[in-house]
Amino acid sequence: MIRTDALVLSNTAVAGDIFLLRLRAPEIARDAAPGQFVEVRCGSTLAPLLRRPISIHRIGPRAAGYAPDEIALVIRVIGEGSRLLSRLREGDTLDLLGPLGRGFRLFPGTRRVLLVAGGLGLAPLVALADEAIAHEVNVVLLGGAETACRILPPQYLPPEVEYQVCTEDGSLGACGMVTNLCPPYLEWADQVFVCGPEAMLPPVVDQLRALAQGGRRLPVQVSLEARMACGMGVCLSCVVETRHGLKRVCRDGPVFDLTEVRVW
Amino acid sequence: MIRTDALVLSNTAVAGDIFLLRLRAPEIARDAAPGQFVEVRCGSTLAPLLRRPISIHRIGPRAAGYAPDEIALVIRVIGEGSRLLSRLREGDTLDLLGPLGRGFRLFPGTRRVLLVAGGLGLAPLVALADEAIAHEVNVVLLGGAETACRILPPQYLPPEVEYQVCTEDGSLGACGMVTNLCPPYLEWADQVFVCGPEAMLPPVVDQLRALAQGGRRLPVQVSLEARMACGMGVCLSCVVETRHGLKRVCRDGPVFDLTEVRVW
Amino acid sequence: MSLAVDLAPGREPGLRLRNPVMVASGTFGYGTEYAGLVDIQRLGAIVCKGTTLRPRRGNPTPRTAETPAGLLNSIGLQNIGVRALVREKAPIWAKWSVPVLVNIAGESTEEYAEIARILDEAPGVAGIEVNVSCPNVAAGGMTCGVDPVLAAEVTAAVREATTLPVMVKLTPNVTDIVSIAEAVVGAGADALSLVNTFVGMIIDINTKKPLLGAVTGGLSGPAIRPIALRMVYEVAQAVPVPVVGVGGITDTVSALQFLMAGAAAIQVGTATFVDPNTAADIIDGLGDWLEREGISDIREIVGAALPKDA
Amino acid sequence: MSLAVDLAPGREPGLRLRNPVMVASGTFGYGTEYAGLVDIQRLGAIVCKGTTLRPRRGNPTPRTAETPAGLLNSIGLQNIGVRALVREKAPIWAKWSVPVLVNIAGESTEEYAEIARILDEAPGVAGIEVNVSCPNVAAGGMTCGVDPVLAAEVTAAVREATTLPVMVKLTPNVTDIVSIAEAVVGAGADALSLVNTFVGMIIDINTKKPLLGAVTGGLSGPAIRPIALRMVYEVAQAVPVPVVGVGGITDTVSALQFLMAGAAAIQVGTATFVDPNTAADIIDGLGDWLEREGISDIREIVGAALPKDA
Ligand SMILES: Cc1cc2nc3c(=O)[nH]c(=O)nc-3n(C[C@H](O)[C@H](O)[C@H](O)COP(=O)(O)OP(=O)(O)OC[C@H]3O[C@@H](n4cnc5c(N)ncnc54)[C@H](O)[C@@H]3O)c2cc1C
Ligand SMILES: Cc1cc2nc3c(=O)[nH]c(=O)nc-3n(C[C@H](O)[C@H](O)[C@H](O)COP(=O)(O)OP(=O)(O)OC[C@H]3O[C@@H](n4cnc5c(N)ncnc54)[C@H](O)[C@@H]3O)c2cc1C
Ligand SMILES: Cc1cc2nc3c(=O)[nH]c(=O)nc-3n(C[C@H](O)[C@H](O)[C@H](O)COP(=O)(O)O)c2cc1C
Ligand SMILES: Cc1cc2nc3c(=O)[nH]c(=O)nc-3n(C[C@H](O)[C@H](O)[C@H](O)COP(=O)(O)O)c2cc1C
Ligand code: FES
Ligand code: FES
Repeated sequence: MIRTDALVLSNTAVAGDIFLLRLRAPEIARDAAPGQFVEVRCGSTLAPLLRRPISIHRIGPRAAGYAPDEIALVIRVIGEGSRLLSRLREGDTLDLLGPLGRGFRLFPGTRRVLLVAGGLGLAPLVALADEAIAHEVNVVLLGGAETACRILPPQYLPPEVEYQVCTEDGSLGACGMVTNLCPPYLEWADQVFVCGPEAMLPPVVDQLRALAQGGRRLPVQVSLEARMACGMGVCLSCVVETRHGLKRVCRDGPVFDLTEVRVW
Repeated sequence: MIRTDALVLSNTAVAGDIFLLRLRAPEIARDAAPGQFVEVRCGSTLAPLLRRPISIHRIGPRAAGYAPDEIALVIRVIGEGSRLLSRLREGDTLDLLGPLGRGFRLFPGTRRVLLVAGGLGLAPLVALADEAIAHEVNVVLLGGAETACRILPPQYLPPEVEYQVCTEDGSLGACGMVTNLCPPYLEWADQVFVCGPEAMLPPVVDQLRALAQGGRRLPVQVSLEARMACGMGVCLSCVVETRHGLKRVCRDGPVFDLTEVRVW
Repeated sequence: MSLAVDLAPGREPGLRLRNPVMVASGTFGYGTEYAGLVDIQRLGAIVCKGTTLRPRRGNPTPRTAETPAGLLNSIGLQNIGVRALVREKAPIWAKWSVPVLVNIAGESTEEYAEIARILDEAPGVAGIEVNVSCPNVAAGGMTCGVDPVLAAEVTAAVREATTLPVMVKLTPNVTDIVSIAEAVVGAGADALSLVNTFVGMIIDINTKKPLLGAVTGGLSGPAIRPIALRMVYEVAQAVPVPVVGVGGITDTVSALQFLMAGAAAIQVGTATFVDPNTAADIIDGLGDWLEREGISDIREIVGAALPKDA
Repeated sequence: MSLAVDLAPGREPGLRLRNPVMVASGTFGYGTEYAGLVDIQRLGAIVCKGTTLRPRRGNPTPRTAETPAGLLNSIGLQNIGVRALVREKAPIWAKWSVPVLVNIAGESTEEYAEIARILDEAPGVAGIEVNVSCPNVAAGGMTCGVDPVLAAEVTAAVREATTLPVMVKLTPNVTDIVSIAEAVVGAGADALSLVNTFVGMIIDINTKKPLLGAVTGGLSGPAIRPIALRMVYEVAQAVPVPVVGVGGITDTVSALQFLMAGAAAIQVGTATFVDPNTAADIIDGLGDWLEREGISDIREIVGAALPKDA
């Protein structure tokens, strides 16, 4: 893990208020694993003060035309920090700290993965899809958001991914929560990865409980969000209750086995 | 006086850490007079917080290839605010409040003006030179700075101006303080305008005193600097002692008759 | 939809504002300076510059310095004195529809009372804001705002000297702002405003000296917002009179935070220097927000974030 | 050129730092977390996380929120307890060349003394920083740091219980920090550090509730710098022991301001989160600055901005 000034290679508005940043960051590209994140300095001044945690979205996937020293981030404009990031231009530099945290663990025997994304939870799952595809694992990615302009268009995903989308307002794909799309794929998958708002977990847990009653216990990993200050495991801002006591999302996570953080 | 979002037309590094910003700001170009300033918002975040007072350097001088709705500013990088301004790019907008303050008063009968600039005190004097030239007044501009890279190159001045420079380290022009260059021109000029650090005033006052003993009382106007918060005459941050009590540099100035602020 | 509030409901005829957005003392002059740029008649109220019995020259320069997201000032109450104010400024205000409060500072309890008496007869003055908290004046100012007994004494004397609505402005430079608030309300304040500035300083490392001519100054601006908000939250739970929130308010979101913390109204100070239209923008923003939320009266959200049992 | 300072000159063997740049409690964990990123052995000293007698779970989440140029935290002293610290952390520190101070917080005077006694026997502990000022713990914490008598009592008890250098960390949430400082020094503190965080809050206007799980939190970061600097300036003039300046230090310029205000050393807190190398950069920056100024010993500039007659 290092601090580095990454070079902005491009910044593309990909949908509504969502931006795709391609960066040259050789050390981070070399060391990063899907599910890890970087802490990004959003400007050079003292406000906004703190770095923002941002998931690593792509780790130099050759198939998508990336160089091996590149990474990508996707940013949704929420407040001041993300607004500044959305205005970066080619040739700017971006102060990164990373890669941070523990990423997703794709098991050696896995052949079929289900990725379930709520909103920008999609960001780190695409890096995982890249890795899965490189290992010839089949990938289904379910993506949900409030409305169409918050959905990442399919051309930004590896073509091998089966991409199903839904929106809460029905403006794109099925109407409703992304977790509604899960049931058939839960039967199919060897491993499940979930990333998105907390509210996604209860329905997923319910579905898994039903499956478990049928004797099927699927390994599910979930990436959590939390308010962070240091991102380094120091400040104890980002703790979450787990089966083994309080854990730090930034260092012990953000990816946890679902069994660690929820019971069913 | 208005608040407006000016369009950055160009930003040129003209010397060392000095930048020339050309802006489209129609209302300000229409209303401004030489010696007035604008209050500039240096970024969109809460740090740096306050606007920075910046002199209006050019007011759409046609002869210099400006459109009538353009103004120019020159910025020297000192701290955070000026650093942000120096990074503006074509197409950016800049939040301005102005024109503010009372500018230079060129008397109708004046035929020969002497402009004495210390450092970036040169900025507003060039707007005055433009006006003087438009009125067929002869202009001598004496410019001094610590060192060569802080001197505005002559191509950024109207060609009609007789431009003499000096540096404290002798790296360009004569070696020494700009006020050393004054004496011959004090004999020649009808009106004198001074802008620069406080330290310039005592030698100027001494020279004027000598002249006055010879019976010659030259009208001298001086533009003062002061720490400002509001720039609008409200906060009473920028007061200066004058013959008529405390005056606000931002509203009652920045240009004062030298007799108002100094005795000789 | 109603944005109106009354800051002196216990006193006839009250201190009715058409909206809860005021501009803070020392940051809006006498109201006339910004008139060309801002539609001042739209404001909830204007609080004029701190005013003393006799004219004051104020402190040596430099008087201001910027800090991270903050402003230090040590103006030191330069002002024309209350008699010139009554003569030259109040007649202008008398023609305005926006209420103007006069912020007053004395060097003794008697001085506070005398200023209040002089203002009592002035048309154009809608109320008095008693600055018991100015950190810049050695005599009076600081000492009285940090002591519940002295603060109450000054409040009682002003209360006695005038029939105008009396709002007392508290200093945040204290261990327990609630005890001061309670004392001042006990002594007859119709409303409280808080906070004034925090005593701070900055050193110029080149000269190796304090940068401000007066050594220390008062810190204002967004930097102090979280502390000011906490104090409003505490005081609003403790006193039965309207509380006016001041400190680092820059936009509708921060204004709403103070209202939800229990402020009946807010004041915009330093932010006006950054954008003269801040107060007007907040008035618009509050209206829009109420509409989006389907709330018909701004008073419904005052104190919304306070503990429910309070 | 010498950057060395001694924070306990009155006590053998002192508390010698090779440079005056420390990292603040709660912002550098147990020193091990940043080891991969920062050359921690270069630091003047490390102050570890606030430590209590028994392990603590801390406060509910959310525990932090950003404010303009500031950070609110309400971690609530989550920590492993002093016994685990002595068992698991101190042995690591014993191998380090950088001194480590343990920041302690008790719920009663006896608890403070007991923690100090336990630390007294631990190799690897260079000194104790007594947190009489944590605003997050209802019992102990706040109440004792704002009262000179209680603060002195705690100091005396800790002083009694250990032979280690004792530094007392003051809260800024008081009317008169000098009186607390004097009381604590009178009770035997070898040094003072100031300031801890300012009590503040933030309200989430969407939920209409305080954003932090604990309602209020402590404000740190550049926002508080001018207030912290003023307090250091006041205290350094009043007490004969070394003062350590803390609060919003982000770079060499701000570090120099605290040294010139009379701080013998400084601590970097929140800025480490923004740039983990801040403290190391300041060490380099101070060296460069001394060289440029032709000053051979950092102690020459300590207090340079204080009034000359003080
Ligand atoms: C592990 C992790 C990965 C993330 N990955 C991405 C990503 O790939 N793309 C992306 O756009 N965003 C991502 N986020 C969220 C991102 O950090 C915040 O949305 C972003 O910081 C918003 O900041 P802002 O300054 O625009 O908003 P503001 O509301 O101004 O932020 C104010 C403060 O709140 C914090 N904050 C705001 N929203 C969140 C949130 N949802 N979770 C945690 N803290 C928050 C900010 O970090 C900041 O400290 C991630 C968050 C975490 C914890
Ligand atoms: C009437 C007037 C006209 C000016 N014209 C120009 C100009 O044309 N070009 C230009 O580059 N600069 C000009 N300045 C100075 C300019 O405002 C400051 O140099 C600039 O604000 C430095 O800001 P900073 O953020 O880079 O530095 P910082 O040191 O970070 O500034 C911190 C604070 O100090 C104030 N400050 C710093 N230096 C000065 C100064 N010399 N005078 C007053 N306040 C200061 C800033 O305004 C700010 O509030 C002018 C100043 C005044 C008063
Ligand atoms: C330049 C300046 C002058 C001030 N003068 C006064 C004053 O005369 N009387 C007073 O009570 N408060 C005065 N204040 C304090 C403000 O009214 C307000 O309480 C404080 O600035 C906090 O609000 P803010 O953060 O919105 O600026 C002054 C503040 C500034 C910045
Ligand atoms: C996340 C966090 C945790 C802290 N924990 C402690 C603590 O346990 N004990 C303590 O005395 N101070 C604690 N502090 C206060 C800091 O040590 C320091 O006094 C304060 O943050 C001001 O310095 P800064 O502005 O450089 O951060 C903590 C600060 C932060 C931001
Ligand atoms: S963000 Fe600091 S410990 Fe996780
Ligand atoms: S800067 Fe406010 S009165 Fe001049």
